[in-house]
Amino acid sequence: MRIGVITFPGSLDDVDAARAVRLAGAEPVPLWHGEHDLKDVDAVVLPGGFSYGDYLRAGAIAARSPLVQDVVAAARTGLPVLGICNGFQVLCEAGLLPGALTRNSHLHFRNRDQGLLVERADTAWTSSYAQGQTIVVPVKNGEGRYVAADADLDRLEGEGRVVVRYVGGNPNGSSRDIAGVTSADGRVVGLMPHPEHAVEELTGPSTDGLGFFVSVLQSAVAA
Amino acid sequence: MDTVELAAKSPDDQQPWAELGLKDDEYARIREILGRRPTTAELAMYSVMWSEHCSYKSSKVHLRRFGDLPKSDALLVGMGENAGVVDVGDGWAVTFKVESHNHPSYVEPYQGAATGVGGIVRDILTMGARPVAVMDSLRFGAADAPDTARVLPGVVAGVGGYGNCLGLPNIGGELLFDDCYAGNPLVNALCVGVMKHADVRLAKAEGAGNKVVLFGARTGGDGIGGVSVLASETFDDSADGQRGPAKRPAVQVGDPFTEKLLIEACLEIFAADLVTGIQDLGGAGISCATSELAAAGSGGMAIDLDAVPLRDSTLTPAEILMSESQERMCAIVEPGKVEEFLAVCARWDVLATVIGEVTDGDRLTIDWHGERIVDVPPRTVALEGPVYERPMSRPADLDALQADAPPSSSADLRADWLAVVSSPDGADKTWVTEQYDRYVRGNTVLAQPEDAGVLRIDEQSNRGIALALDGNARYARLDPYTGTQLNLAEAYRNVAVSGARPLAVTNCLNFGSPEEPEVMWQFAEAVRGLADGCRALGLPVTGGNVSLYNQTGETAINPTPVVGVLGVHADVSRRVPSGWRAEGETVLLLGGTRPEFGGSAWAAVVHGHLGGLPPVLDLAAEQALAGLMVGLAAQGRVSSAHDLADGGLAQALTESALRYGVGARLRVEGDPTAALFAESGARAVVTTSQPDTVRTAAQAAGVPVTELGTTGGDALVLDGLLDLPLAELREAWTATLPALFGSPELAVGTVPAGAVPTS
Amino acid sequence: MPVVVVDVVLKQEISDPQGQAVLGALGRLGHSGVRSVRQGKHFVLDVEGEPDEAELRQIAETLLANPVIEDVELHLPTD
Amino acid sequence: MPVVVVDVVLKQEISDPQGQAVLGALGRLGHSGVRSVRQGKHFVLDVEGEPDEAELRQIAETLLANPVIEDVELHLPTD
Ligand SMILES: Nc1ncnc2c1ncn2[C@@H]1O[C@H](COP(=O)(O)OP(=O)(O)O)[C@@H](O)[C@H]1O
Ligand SMILES: [Mg+2]
Repeated sequence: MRIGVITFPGSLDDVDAARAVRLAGAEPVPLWHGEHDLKDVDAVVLPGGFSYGDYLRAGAIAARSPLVQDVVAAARTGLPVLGICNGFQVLCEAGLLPGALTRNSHLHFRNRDQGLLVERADTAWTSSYAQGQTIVVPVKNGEGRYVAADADLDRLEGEGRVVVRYVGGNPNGSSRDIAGVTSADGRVVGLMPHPEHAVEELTGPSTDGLGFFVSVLQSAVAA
Repeated sequence: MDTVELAAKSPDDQQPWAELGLKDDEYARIREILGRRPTTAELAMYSVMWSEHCSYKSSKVHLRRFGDLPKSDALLVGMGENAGVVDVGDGWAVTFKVESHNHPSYVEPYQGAATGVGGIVRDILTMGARPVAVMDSLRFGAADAPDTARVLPGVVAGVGGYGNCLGLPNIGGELLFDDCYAGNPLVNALCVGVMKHADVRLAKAEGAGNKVVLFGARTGGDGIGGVSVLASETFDDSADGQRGPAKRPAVQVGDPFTEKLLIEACLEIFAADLVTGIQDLGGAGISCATSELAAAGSGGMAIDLDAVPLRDSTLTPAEILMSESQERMCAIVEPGKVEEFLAVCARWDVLATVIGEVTDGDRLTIDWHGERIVDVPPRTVALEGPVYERPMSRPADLDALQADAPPSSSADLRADWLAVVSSPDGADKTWVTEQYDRYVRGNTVLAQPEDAGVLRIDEQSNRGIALALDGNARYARLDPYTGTQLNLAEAYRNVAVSGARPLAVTNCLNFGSPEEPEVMWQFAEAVRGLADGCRALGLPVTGGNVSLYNQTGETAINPTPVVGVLGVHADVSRRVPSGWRAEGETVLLLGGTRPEFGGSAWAAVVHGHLGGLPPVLDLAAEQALAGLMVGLAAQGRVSSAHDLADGGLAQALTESALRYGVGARLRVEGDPTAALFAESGARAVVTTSQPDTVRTAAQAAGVPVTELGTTGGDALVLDGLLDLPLAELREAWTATLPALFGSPELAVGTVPAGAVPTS
Repeated sequence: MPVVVVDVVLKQEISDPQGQAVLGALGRLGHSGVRSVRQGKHFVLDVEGEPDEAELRQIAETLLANPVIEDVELHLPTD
Repeated sequence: MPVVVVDVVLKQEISDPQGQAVLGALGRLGHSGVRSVRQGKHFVLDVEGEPDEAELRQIAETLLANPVIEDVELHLPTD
């Protein structure tokens, strides 16, 4: 299975995402933001970082790049897409996921090992987890506070579209402790925490993050 | 416009050399070199390049001691380049260096710190390496002083904002407070880079006809005069009694996004072998890059200044030459490779422009609007600046200070323990370090709050490196010679307890005004100490940085020699962390304790006392301990190790226990105050499930071993002395910095317009 | 060259921690007369020729602001 | 309640990477009529009673901006 990892100018965790894909047993395929070429990949990861310096708004400029237009189109026909941190911000800016990510309530960048509750274990990216499972992965962001109008939040909750929620403390003031959400069809997932930084005993706080990358492999095999 | 032609014709024109910081004899020497008066542009170049910051005119005679150290097999490139390069095995090379950005960080904390990180990263990149991590060593005035609340949040946000956005994990550093830094905070940043041996690049212009390419950001008006004004001169009191920058507020603004693109473009350029020489633009901008490149090569260089892309079209040629706009580099490229070079830059959206070429003469010439405005021998600008043997004298107060021995007995061990670990210096630094990304690139094996930062550099073999930065200024104040060696010893020990073999040294020497003989003496003693210490430990000094004029009025900061040690791990999976994870392990103290309190954290925190002598230095004992630790780590004999330093055993036990919330039941022998708070060197606490093996190895290595007790429980219990529930200890240790700096109100204004500390 | 200013502020219903921090800092410094603060972004655009209001409004509303959470004010040059 | 607006922008001679990035994005999206963009901060303050210009100016220049690199524009309510 081939999983694309997009590099934007300013992407940082693309090397990490590629490593996680490899460790999960898939082939990482580098994708370049400026080309209309998805290279026939079976899934796409938008990695963390500061695309275009995050100037203007986090993810805003990257969301308007040529390749993201293709990702949006492909996602509408079922391509699994995972946005991590800056990737999540890009997906929200591109309108693939609801809501927005804004300045953390404490106004600081914060990097810590974070507990997450998996509330949806049936998306393309979380099927290898058990619903209700708690995992630990790093979180690191300055604009990670998930916000939307109350009515929209109610609707998201009602539709069960919160995929992961912060437990043991909310690192950025996110509404309702939301850490990640999914599209209605469960194929597009975005989250602020970094599962790609929790894939090896040696370098991460756990190996709990590997499940995201394993999940998409399984869902592709099943499909 | 002032041209070479005009200068020859009007020898008697008045020139503002004094305003530019030149002394009369320096100006006379420039006239002598040129055989005429300098043009305005030449005067600008000489003045910045001969400033203290660029020429090391006060420190050079002393720094030679580092060059005189015995050759080290590990050293691939020594001092004098942008950064030294060390062989770490398997064909891998590592380059690392620490540099200061002190004064700018006082004026504009966020941008000062941010551009400090940006500058040292470019130095590392210049060597041909991929930058892989940063560290930061910070000093501020009293933690509860209002100005510290102004400066610290901005500095931390700036270090984080720039490093995070570049995708460099921050793997360690220091944060210390002292009144002496009230008007002179210290911001020292370290960067480390990795490459293969064959990839090393040098800052050298060779090959007549090769092109000089300027690439990166456009040149603007920022930081003009920054070198001679901001970095080298002290701040005067202005008329209204308000302290502030005396001259033009020349502050640079960093753009980490552009730097990230510059890094990726450079690495592609190196990989395709498109440059013959490369130099970053830092202090003194184009003046520095062109003259240094030309001076290091065998020929000359001709520059067309009109070709330089500008952000501000009103800049004069002298200003263009002096501008310190960030995120720029200069490369020497063979004509046949220029096209490919420019194509790589275009792919990364990096502006690149040919601004001149290497010539076979021996002059550096610069033209502007078709006229020659600079025609100089480049070595005289870059290498043959003035050198001073400044007068030195041992500080008059030193005898009294050393005679003023600190108290040596604690009235309340438990209260003192809590006071030391909750003091701003001893307290948990998470509030700062969690503003730094420590995970990016996925190779961080250990980061804060560990003794050393440890990185994997080869994912196949698990080869890696360890780095530590230490700069205890209290010791250096009491005795700069020994104090600097103690700092070296501490950084060396920090690297070794992680299991790494120490390999090389960098340093950043932060001192007051070299024009004060007592400061000059402190400086000379520090350099002598570091050189002697390195000789004894068999380590080369690979490079460093000097920051002088850190003083407010008459009062200099305590001498602050920050020492960085690099070590190598054959297999990072064998690294030893500092925290206790398992119950039922034996806690051993390695090394001997003496009742040494001079310059100790305990004396400072509990008694507000600074006096006496620093701990005795025993480099042989340090070597024995390091050898032992490296061996124990390689064989997997210890599950944790933590070096003892500021705050002594009390501080180390607190940190090891709180890391994962595992307590211990312990007993100490002898005088309890010394046992808990003395700061004798060459010591570490280890935990092990194989105490007999460790004891035997220690005896063989000649390292004293004391059994302290066993891990377990939710308290630190010292039999017969005190009982500290971990919850209480954690509260004391973690509350301090958030209480001082955690309020969002203090974040207001810390991040200027145009900067994004985000994602 | 005509100068167009665009101000972007968070919608009322979205909490604004930056504004609150400023308010808190003001209170601490004794400026009790300020009752509320909102912090937003301020863009100054130099445009060539006659500003095209429709185009600028589109730029402001779709690029400079995120309509999910932000409101926009467009100030065209008045001459 | 009177509304006071404070705009903080980087001084002309200071580089503005944010503004540059926005300008680049506008160019890629085909809005070539915009020649330069500067991005700053925008504060909206609700004050009680008659705004005290001197006090507000001091707030703007010491708390909201660093005069070393930023300029401040204070807009008092005009009625
Ligand atoms: N304290 C020091 N110890 C060893 N080398 C030093 C020290 N200070 C400066 N150097 C060396 O002097 C040279 C010039 O330093 P510097 O001008 O700061 O370099 P750059 O401009 O590239 O940052 C470098 O090779 C640097 O490593
Ligand atoms: Mg350099």
